[in-house]
Amino acid sequence: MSQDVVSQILKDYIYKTLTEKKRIDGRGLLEYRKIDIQTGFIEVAEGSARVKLGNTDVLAGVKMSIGEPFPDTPESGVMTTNAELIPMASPTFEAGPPDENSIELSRVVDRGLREGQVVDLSDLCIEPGEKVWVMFIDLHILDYDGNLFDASAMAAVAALASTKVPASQYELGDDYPLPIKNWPVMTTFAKIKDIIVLDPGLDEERVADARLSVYTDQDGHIRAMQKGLNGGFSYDEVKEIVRLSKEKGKEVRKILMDAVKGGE
Amino acid sequence: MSQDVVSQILKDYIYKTLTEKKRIDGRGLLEYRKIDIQTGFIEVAEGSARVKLGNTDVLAGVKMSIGEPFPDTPESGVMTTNAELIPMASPTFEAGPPDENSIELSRVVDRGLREGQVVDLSDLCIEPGEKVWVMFIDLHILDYDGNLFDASAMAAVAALASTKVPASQYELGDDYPLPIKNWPVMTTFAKIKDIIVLDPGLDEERVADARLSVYTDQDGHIRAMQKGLNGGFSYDEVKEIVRLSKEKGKEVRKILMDAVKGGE
Amino acid sequence: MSQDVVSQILKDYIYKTLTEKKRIDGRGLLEYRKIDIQTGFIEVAEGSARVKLGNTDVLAGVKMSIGEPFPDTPESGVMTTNAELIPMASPTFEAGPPDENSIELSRVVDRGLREGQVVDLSDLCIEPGEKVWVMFIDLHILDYDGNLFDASAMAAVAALASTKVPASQYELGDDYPLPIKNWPVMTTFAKIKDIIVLDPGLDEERVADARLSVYTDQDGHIRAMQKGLNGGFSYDEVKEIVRLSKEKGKEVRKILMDAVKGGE
Amino acid sequence: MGMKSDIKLIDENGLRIDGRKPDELRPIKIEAGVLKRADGSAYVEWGKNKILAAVYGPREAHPRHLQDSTKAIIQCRYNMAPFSVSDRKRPGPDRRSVEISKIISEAFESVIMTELFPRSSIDVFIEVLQANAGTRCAGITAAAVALADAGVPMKDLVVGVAAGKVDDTVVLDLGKEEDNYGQADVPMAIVPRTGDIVLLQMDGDMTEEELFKAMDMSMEAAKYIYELQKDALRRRYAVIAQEEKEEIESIEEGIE
Amino acid sequence: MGMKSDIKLIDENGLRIDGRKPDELRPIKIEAGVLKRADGSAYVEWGKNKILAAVYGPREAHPRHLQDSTKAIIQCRYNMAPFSVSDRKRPGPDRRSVEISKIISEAFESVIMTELFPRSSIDVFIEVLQANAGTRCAGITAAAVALADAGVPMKDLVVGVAAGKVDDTVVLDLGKEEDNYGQADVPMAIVPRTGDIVLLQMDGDMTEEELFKAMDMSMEAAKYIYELQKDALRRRYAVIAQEEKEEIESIEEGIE
Amino acid sequence: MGMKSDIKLIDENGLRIDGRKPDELRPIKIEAGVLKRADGSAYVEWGKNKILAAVYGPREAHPRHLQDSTKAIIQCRYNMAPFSVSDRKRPGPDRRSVEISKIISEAFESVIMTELFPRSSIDVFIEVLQANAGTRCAGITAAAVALADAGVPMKDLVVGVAAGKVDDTVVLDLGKEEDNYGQADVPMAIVPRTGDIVLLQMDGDMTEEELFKAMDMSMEAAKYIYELQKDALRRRYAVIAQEEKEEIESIEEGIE
Repeated sequence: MSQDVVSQILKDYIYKTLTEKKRIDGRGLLEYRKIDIQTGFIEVAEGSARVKLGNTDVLAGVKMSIGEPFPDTPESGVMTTNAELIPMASPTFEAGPPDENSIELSRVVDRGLREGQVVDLSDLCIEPGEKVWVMFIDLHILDYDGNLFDASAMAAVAALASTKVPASQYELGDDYPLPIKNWPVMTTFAKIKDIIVLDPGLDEERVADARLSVYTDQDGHIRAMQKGLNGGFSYDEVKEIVRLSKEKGKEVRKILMDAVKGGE
Repeated sequence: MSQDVVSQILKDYIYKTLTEKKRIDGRGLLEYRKIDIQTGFIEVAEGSARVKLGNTDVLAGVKMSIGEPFPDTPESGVMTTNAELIPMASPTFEAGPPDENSIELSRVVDRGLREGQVVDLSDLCIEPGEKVWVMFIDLHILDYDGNLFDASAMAAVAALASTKVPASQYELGDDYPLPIKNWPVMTTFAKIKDIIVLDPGLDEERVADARLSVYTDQDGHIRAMQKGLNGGFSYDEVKEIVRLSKEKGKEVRKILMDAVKGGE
Repeated sequence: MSQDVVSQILKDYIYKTLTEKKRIDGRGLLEYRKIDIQTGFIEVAEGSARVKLGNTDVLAGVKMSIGEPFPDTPESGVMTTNAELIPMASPTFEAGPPDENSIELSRVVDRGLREGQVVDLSDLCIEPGEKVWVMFIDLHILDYDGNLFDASAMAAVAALASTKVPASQYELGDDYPLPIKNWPVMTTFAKIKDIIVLDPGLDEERVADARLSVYTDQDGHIRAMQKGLNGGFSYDEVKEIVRLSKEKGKEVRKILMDAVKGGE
Repeated sequence: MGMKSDIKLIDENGLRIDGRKPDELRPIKIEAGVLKRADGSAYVEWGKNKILAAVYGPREAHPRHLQDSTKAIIQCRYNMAPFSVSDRKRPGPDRRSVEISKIISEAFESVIMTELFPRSSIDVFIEVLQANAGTRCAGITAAAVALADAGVPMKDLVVGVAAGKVDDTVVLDLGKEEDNYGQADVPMAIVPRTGDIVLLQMDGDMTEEELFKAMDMSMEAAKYIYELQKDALRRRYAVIAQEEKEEIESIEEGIE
Repeated sequence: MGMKSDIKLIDENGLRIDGRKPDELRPIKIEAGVLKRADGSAYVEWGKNKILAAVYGPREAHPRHLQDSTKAIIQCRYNMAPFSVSDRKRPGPDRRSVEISKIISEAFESVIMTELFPRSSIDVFIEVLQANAGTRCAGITAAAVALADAGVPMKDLVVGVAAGKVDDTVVLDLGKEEDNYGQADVPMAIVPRTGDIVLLQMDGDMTEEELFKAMDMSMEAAKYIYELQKDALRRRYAVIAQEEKEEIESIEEGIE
Repeated sequence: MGMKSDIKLIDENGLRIDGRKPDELRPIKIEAGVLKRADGSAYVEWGKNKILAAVYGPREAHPRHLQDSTKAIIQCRYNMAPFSVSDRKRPGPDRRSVEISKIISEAFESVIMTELFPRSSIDVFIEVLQANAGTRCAGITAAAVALADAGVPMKDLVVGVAAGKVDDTVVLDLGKEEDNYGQADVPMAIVPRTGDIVLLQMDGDMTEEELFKAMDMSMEAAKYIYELQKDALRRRYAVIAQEEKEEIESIEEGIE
């Protein structure tokens, strides 16, 4: 049987289950899988967090060093987000330079962190125009079982929220916790035929027509969005997802904040 | 029918027409296609020109900024020529780093600009050994219908001749036109069996045995040459082409100069 | 006949010969091929040596210039070893960036030079933290007939031992010979079934089960080792090879030192 | 979004820095069939943006492992010319271009009848010759016309358009200063007949109400841009028809 | 080896900087079956090293020109996460990783029954999440368990372990300071049942006697690590058996 | 061409900086059959230039999409060793090498009987071990001998040689200072029997008369270089014949 036929059968099966308001792993349509967040996993990094979203497993590490600011933002630190879809995580990931999927993932997560103002980059300025903190957020995808976007976004924020600025290493006083200004959360929805589900698992992602990720902040504002996959949404569907993202974002934000506090 | 047979039939057809002193598009053997030169097409560039040679379409842009000179030429500005054979222009062009064809094109055009001394690079020096103008000439090939060499050379010179040095942006006084010292022109001839034609079109280029490009300056001196394709020329053919290149170069130079003045 | 069958027949033939204490090219089991060392082949380099080990042909060149030290070793010069398996040398070598074979070769040779302390890198310091000699050792493999490791190691040491530090070019006094502190030698053994041979030729390398290279210094100390190929050694085999490497290293060292003196 | 600045982006009359009203587009010109070699092409001027789009295919997808035995694949390449922006851009794809190429490819998937061309590739090239905010939307708009010009079977055209927020005001089609110093941007790609949204991104800071207002503006503007697209194609078909007519006449003359 | 330093690596009692005796390993924890997607996996903590290994295959080798018609090829990729070391490491393979990947691939060749799987590839991924000296040996140890967890037929496991020389003393399993300021390091991979040495490297300065003493220590330590590997696999099989039992029971319940 | 300088390149006697007359070549030595592994090879010393050329093939062209079903393709790779020039050159092809490789490949196309070997590749490797002006011409000259040594069927050899202009004088075979401070350089590749010009480049500033005078000089010099090439091949065949004779004798001895 061709791959294509298999995928059509899988889609029919998943959809049929959804029409009964259930999902193939037993969840409700708008229910997240189990979220497990562990901070401080990598002692040699300034901050780190490992997030398991069901079996999806993402490790985020934050490294800080001192460098020069960009000429056009002399009073801002430098923050870079990078994601590696290492071949360990899935038979479909290949070694090599970042492909379009890992570039999209890192750019969307980065956009949420930046627009959602987790960190005020001016807090990372040491001497305007001369010396600033340069911060790398590296997302290492260990196991891919669907919805890398939300797991990665959680891991990035949790890693940042557990970061200690290594001031003493550069004789700039004692180390101190990186100031966190906001807790943006990404929530991702998939559309399978005419049904919308939250936090798609791997098989759901495979058969989904379209995907929409929405980053909301702690004030319920929208900070970033990204549509994915080959299909479209109606305007009403977009509206519904935006509304749900605020509510679901609140749930995740609580889990995130508790995990970071628990990790301290 | 194999590609090869088609190409042999095409060659026979083109050659037969040539023996009647005509070309498949109706031109004379030593006649250029219609030359259309438009300067200033890209307002955000310091200089630009779009050249259509028949349906061959090349856009040249000049960007200037300030940088350091090379250590061994402390009193010279830096000029770099780059050509991109973007896949938009032909089904045979592929995305990716420059291949041997685009490298040859940019190097031959560059050689003509440099040896033909369009610009005196010492005019681009601001502070010897410290600060000079760094100039990029980018050739963007939009539509490929044969003879990229001549079209690109024209576009490069026209773009340079329409360039305003952005002095005010660096607080170095008012912007001023880039001083042009010479107007070198490249003329390209193809040999199909024993017949020499000027400005080969795409089909002619495909079946040609050899190609010779000659850069002449306004004094009729030879400044650069490049033989291409898999065949050879007799010494007498080379001599004939060199003589023709001076005459044909003069015609093109006039069109170029008129176009640049018209664009002012 | 498949490549595999051919290779099995070759292996059987080579092994049968070995059981008679002979090799297919007539050598004894622990005998090197003819070693020919010519220094000073490349006048434009600061040092150079061409080594022929039978038909294996390696050209090493040393280039020196002035640069900055690494921040963590401010009083040490910088030494880099690079090997190019150019496609000229073998039908199995391909053009392109260094593959795992050339990377392994250059790293193993480098390890021997570094750990074997041919050069005391602090001798290459000009001004601590500011200016040091930066030295490139480039190994250009011209003809591959087996045992690149030993040929390359010899070529690197001979090239260094014939190097003149180009002090005058930087107005740092007269040129002077690079001080050589030690003469480490790599000896490589291959295991074919249960028989160990020294200096494997190309066909022996092709059928060998395992390979062990040992770098010894002039005091008979072990300075670097590298096991290669898909099989293993017993502990006793390793011990035997280590013992032999000291004895054989002494022989090669004498040839090396004589060649360098002869080249002066 | 959002370098901070003292620039006032909305004046006392509610007009924008280039004089536009909040729901006003920049001037848009569309021309179809502008290149010889490509199977289809279009040129779009949108404010100071200058964009060329070209289409090749359906043609055999290569390398072969990319082929899909059930449908054509769509490969879009969004590229900026080195001279298209203030500081020269190094040639070749950067991370931004890779992301934009991916989402534009996805935007066209549900519109093109890919199932008609198994094992094929439909290649869409978008070249930004001059960039001035909104290039991805202008590029989509151009690419849709180029696809139609190439005769690629589609359920409908696709329109790209953005809205956003500057000085706490929701506005349509951000210009360069608005993009640099504004508060939010929401690029969309819309299938006009069905209203389906096939590309949607957003960055900045918006309430739900602001977001929906911005999307409303874009949905409305899409109708107008759709007409411009169709008009360009109509002019193109007229030219082709005229050329064919002349060709037939010249053949007939030859016969007589 | 061997930045010079005044750090004393062996104290007056013959103990090492972290309190270990010369022939003492750092604490080692091994867990099998830790990832969902991979065919087999293992996690090793070895001192402060944190290493994941995953195995895919045997699966069709691609690109096809890599296929061997007589046996499976083994492709190992040793990789360090960017945050695994003090100064962030740029993603992607550096020359060190390429060499380590090559020799680890070779180390497993003679143990895996590759002849059973012509045209296949067995892919071994070793990810160093946190590095603290000895990552290649910890990686080999983890990879062997992951291969067994994947059900890849092997003649035996493989154990990675190193010994070396610090302050003129031969010691087992160098820690980070010992690695930085020591005199020699000898990483090995050992097939426990036969005692075969399938990976062997050395750098530094050792006499023959010191080298053999170091190798003796590693051969001895390999026996202990081998037990840890087997223990991890036993625990893993117990979990699988339990899961299967529960699954059968739930099916039986369904039938009743 | 042409850094400015006060160096006088032609003295009062009309002699050049290295004592040569205007139409005098640097000393040239050619040796055929210098490498074991390659199918054919040659070594050329030309002044201080030291060049190796090797040929592999005709062999199956790969990757396969490069194959031409009607003839062999010729792939030339001109490469400079890192230590071949004053400042170390980074390994790998730069833009100059790519261009030279292309035009040398084209130069050999019309001479090699490619139609005899469909789907094949004839690979020509030119390694510049030491560079001192004129490497592409010396490389072509070496490559032609290597092709003949490999037994590749050719209509004729090809000779590379350059002429140019220094201190307003037309001279043959520019040396390093002449190349750096001269006014023009005209490298050519000539098929001696027919006089066909299969490679021709020029840069600098020359009148038509000067250019033709330079070309005359090169055409003349090519005849001499052609003899050196043939002589090298003659010596090579003598060696091979001797080796074969000895081999036959040793076999005959074995029979007796």
